[in-house]
Amino acid sequence: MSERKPKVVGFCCEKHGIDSAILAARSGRQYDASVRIIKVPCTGRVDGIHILQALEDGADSVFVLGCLEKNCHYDTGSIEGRKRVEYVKSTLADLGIEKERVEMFNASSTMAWKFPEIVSKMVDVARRLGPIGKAGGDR
Amino acid sequence: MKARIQVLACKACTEMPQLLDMDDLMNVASERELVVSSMLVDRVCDPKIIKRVVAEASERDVDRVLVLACQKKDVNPGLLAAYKRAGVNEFMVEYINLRDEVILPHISDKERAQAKAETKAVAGLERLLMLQPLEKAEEVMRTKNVVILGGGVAGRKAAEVAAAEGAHTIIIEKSGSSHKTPGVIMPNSTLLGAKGYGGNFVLSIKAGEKVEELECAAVVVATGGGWAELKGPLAKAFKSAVPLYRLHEQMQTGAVPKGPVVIVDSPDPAGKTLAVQDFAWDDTLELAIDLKKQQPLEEVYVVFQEMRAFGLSELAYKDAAELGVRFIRYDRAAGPKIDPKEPTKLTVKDLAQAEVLTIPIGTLAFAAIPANKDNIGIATALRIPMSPEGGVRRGSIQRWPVSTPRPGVFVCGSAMFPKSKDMAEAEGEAAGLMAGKFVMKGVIEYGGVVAEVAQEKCSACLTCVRTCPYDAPYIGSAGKVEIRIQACQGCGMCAGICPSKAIELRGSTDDQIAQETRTMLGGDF
Amino acid sequence: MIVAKRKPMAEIAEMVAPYKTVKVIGCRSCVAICLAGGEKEVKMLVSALRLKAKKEGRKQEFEGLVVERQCEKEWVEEVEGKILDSDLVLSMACSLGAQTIGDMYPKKIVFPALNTGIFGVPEEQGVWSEKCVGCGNCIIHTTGGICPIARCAKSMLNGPCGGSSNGKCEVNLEVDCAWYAIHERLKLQNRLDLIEQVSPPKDWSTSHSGGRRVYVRDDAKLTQHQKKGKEAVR
Amino acid sequence: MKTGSNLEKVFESGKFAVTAEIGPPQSANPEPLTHHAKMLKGYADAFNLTDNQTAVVRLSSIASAVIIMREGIEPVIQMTCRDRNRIALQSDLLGASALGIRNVLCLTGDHQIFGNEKASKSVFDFDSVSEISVFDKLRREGKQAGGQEIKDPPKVYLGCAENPFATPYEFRATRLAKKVAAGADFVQTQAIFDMDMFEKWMDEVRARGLDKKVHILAGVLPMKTAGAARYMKNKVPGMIVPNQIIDRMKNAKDSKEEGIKLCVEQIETLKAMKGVHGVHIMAVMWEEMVPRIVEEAGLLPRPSIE
Repeated sequence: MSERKPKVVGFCCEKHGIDSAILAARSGRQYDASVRIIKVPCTGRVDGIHILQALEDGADSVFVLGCLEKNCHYDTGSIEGRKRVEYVKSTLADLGIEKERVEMFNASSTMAWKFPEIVSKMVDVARRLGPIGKAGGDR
Repeated sequence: MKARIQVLACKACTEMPQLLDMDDLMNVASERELVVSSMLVDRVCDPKIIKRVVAEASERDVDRVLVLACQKKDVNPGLLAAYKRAGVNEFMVEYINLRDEVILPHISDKERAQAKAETKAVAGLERLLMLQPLEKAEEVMRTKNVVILGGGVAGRKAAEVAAAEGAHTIIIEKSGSSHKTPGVIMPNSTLLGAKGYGGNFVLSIKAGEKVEELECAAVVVATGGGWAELKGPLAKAFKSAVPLYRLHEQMQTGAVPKGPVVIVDSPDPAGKTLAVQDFAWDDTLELAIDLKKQQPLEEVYVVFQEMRAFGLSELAYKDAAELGVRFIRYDRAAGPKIDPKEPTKLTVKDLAQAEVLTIPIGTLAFAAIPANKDNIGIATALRIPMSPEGGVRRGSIQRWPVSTPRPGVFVCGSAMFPKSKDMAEAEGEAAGLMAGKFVMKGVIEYGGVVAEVAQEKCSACLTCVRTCPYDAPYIGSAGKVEIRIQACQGCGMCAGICPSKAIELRGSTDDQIAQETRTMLGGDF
Repeated sequence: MIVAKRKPMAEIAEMVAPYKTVKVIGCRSCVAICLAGGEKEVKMLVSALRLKAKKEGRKQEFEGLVVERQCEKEWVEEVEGKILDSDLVLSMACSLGAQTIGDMYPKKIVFPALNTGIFGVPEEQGVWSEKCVGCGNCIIHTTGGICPIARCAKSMLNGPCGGSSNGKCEVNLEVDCAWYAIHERLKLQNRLDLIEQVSPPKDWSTSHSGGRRVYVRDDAKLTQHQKKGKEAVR
Repeated sequence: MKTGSNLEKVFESGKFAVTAEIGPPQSANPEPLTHHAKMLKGYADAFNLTDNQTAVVRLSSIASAVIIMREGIEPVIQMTCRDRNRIALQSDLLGASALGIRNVLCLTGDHQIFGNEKASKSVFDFDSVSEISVFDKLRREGKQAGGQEIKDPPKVYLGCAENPFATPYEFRATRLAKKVAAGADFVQTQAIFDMDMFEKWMDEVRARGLDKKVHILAGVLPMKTAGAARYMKNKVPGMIVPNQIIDRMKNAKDSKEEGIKLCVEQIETLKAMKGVHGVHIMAVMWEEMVPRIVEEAGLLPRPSIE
């Protein structure tokens, strides 16, 4: 299993979320290629369905990245986003699926360090837990 | 008609051809069905190249385009404009940011980067096939009126600047007094309510005994504020504590503060007796820098739960830190304390070091700004959100600090207090300028990426109406939700929350998101 | 409206585990509005159950459907083919919807995915409170518009019990004492005389205590003649 | 021996048991109870005191039991779930046991719509099956429904009722099995008129081995008139009265005599039926006929077991 590449999906808002990723890249920070950025206008657009379907389609972990809650481009979008994530987490926990596979993060466009940190955390989770439905990660 | 796609890749940035096998990438893309043109160009921003690619697009009757380059806002807008002229809908041009999302972050991982880039291109092509051409529309603003609530320093400045932009300004002033400013001043008047949206508001205003309707295109909230009485335990223990602005004033007159200066965010860290609207972030930094410059050997402590220094303020923060201003972050649960028996020392648990610090106090100032009681009425009338602390909530930094989350409504003054006159004027100027520019556009541009309701699915549950920060959804005459597209900002919160899945956000539908996710997950990298 | 709540996911997952072809059917009526069983929840549940099946290596097929009002035959008939093609129907409507499907297709197994709870009022987004228990004989014109049957834990008829403290109910200090509220409301309306008399025991025969209830509106019912005509058309 | 009640002893001895019913009065006067107790003493092994039968308010079953116990006869109290929630049911069971009552018949109860307090709110916190299981756990483990443990649990012999003539017929033996599984020691059946059908039910009961696990008292009901027979056939849900019985009553010269005769014949049949351990005589408003029926059915003297 050590050959297996983890699969991480990151729903990033087109405002601060994606900007923080771009700033990270432009400041020369590297992160694991496993992450699949899916741009959404705002994390308030994210529906629990998107997260669950991503897991269904083979994601080992999924994160949602939005603006800082007090400085959201769409005022309350990242607060909404967090609520959706929390609902999915509780649903997963209830099903006996590790809820740490799904996380919400917030960043501002100036936080270059944050995106690689998030990716590394979620890649870690993906490696540790492996795919849903097959035993073991790549330990 | 079947889709006809042009794939356009740019190799301008040096890393791209170094890391990626561009020919392979182009092959992957051009082999896809419906791709009728694929071009790998040296620099997609070059006007000559733009001319060439768009000419080819025209010739091949292309109706949608995949641009493999960097982010849309970095690409020469001339490209999109040229496509538009060539009859390609602007929402049918999809930009894939290979540079920032694949190349730069994966420089050392050539193989995976290639696979990722290819998958992204495929996902982009699939997405293109799911896109619908969208149109933007314009609504003419009925007036050039900018209504300014409050005729204080900030409000007057806003009026002056907005007028200079060409707007008609009307100051609504609750007191009877009036100052000399351009435009109209309505004394003894207050705002009761507002209908419409940014560009075409109809305000209801109580002027004296009469209630009048007033059309306007933009509103500037410039109500005043004031310092709260200092009554928290810290202020009680340290009798000569002052609000920050007082310290500021003292320094303007050349006074030198006594001993080490401690600036605390709130006079009552427990937050029980005072509704705090905001903190004087920038002034604290400014003042701390001044103090340090004046007396480099005297300590200056900034004891805040958090220090917000956005944008250029970050430089001020850096300057302050370099000058030796000590920033101490604390947790609300373990706020600073002063023992009344020994009121020359402040103890606080530093959140970063987790140790309790004892700080000698010479001068104590508080940087909290209490909530203005007028805010509630104004926020309710304009349907703009408030902060939990009772302030008028500002738009995000990206949306500019003098904006509110509601387009066409700007803010200075109230939330600006206790800035110095200069700062109040500066904010008034900014708000006035933004309002003036907004009004002088003369039209409200709307449409494009907005929410769309499938009414047959709508349960009229009001969830979107309650959730939307822009008041865009409303229950229409059919008893189902409709979207005021002039107000819609395209965030998609309604689409994300609708329990009946009756709302979709154009360009970001569930199907599009799901398909893109699936394709990206299908890639082997 | 009828307010329901999704059953715990673990319970649902256990219920559906033995079935191969599962149709999850939601409703666009009350349960959509109370965020329990509309299209969004149906899709979430389908996706979650697929994940669970995947995790446990079970081959199961889930499909989500939504009907306008699951308690009405005509709407349910729109998905008849899907129902007949299932091993299990997992209803995401209130129990009325689940029972309608069950009554229409008695051979089909229909399980509830929701717990149907209350006749509730949305107090704010995400909060519903019970204000009626459907006793079949409304008396709120005598109690200031507040129903003591539903809103008092003891369904009292003669004022608050001794457990009312600071206007809250002894059963749950978060909940307002209905009779305190009634008293305040009637005082405001200058109608306190309404609750001065001893109120006689309530006739519960109009409630579920009188047995299962069927409400009939005679002038709305189709006659045999009309029904025959309709059948012929279908 | 669970309680050492007379009824239990008779069953355990393998003798054919006899129980009869005494309806408590619709008043606070104990006299009718003592009157019936004196009259019926020695003619049955235990006497059922109904619990507000058909939801008509009557002197309470437990109080009635105590009154007849003073006359030296053994009661079977009835406890329906209609009027008491689990708090009251468990409390009354403790009380009954403390008063020396040993036989308890667990019933869901007739709906109040049939009685003289139609406006009342129904309780039905339990049904009879849950009632039996809770009572059984309480007596065996000293554990309440809610889990609370109690000292000195009640000593009771638990009975239940079953109607072989209600739909769905094929479920009726299953239902008895459930009650047995819940902890019932004895069962009394609904009044039997259709002997063939009862026999069919008994076949199933025997096939499941239930007759070995629970003592079955077959219910009999002496009728006074053909009208009563017709009424029971048409108006009482879950009663099956074959037409030939109605005809026999109708054609009889003296319908009361015919009713007694019929009842005695039925008892004779039941005595011979495998798995039937006794009869329960429901002489509603006709208690004075019980001694005669018991005697003519050859069930005297009643055994006295130490």
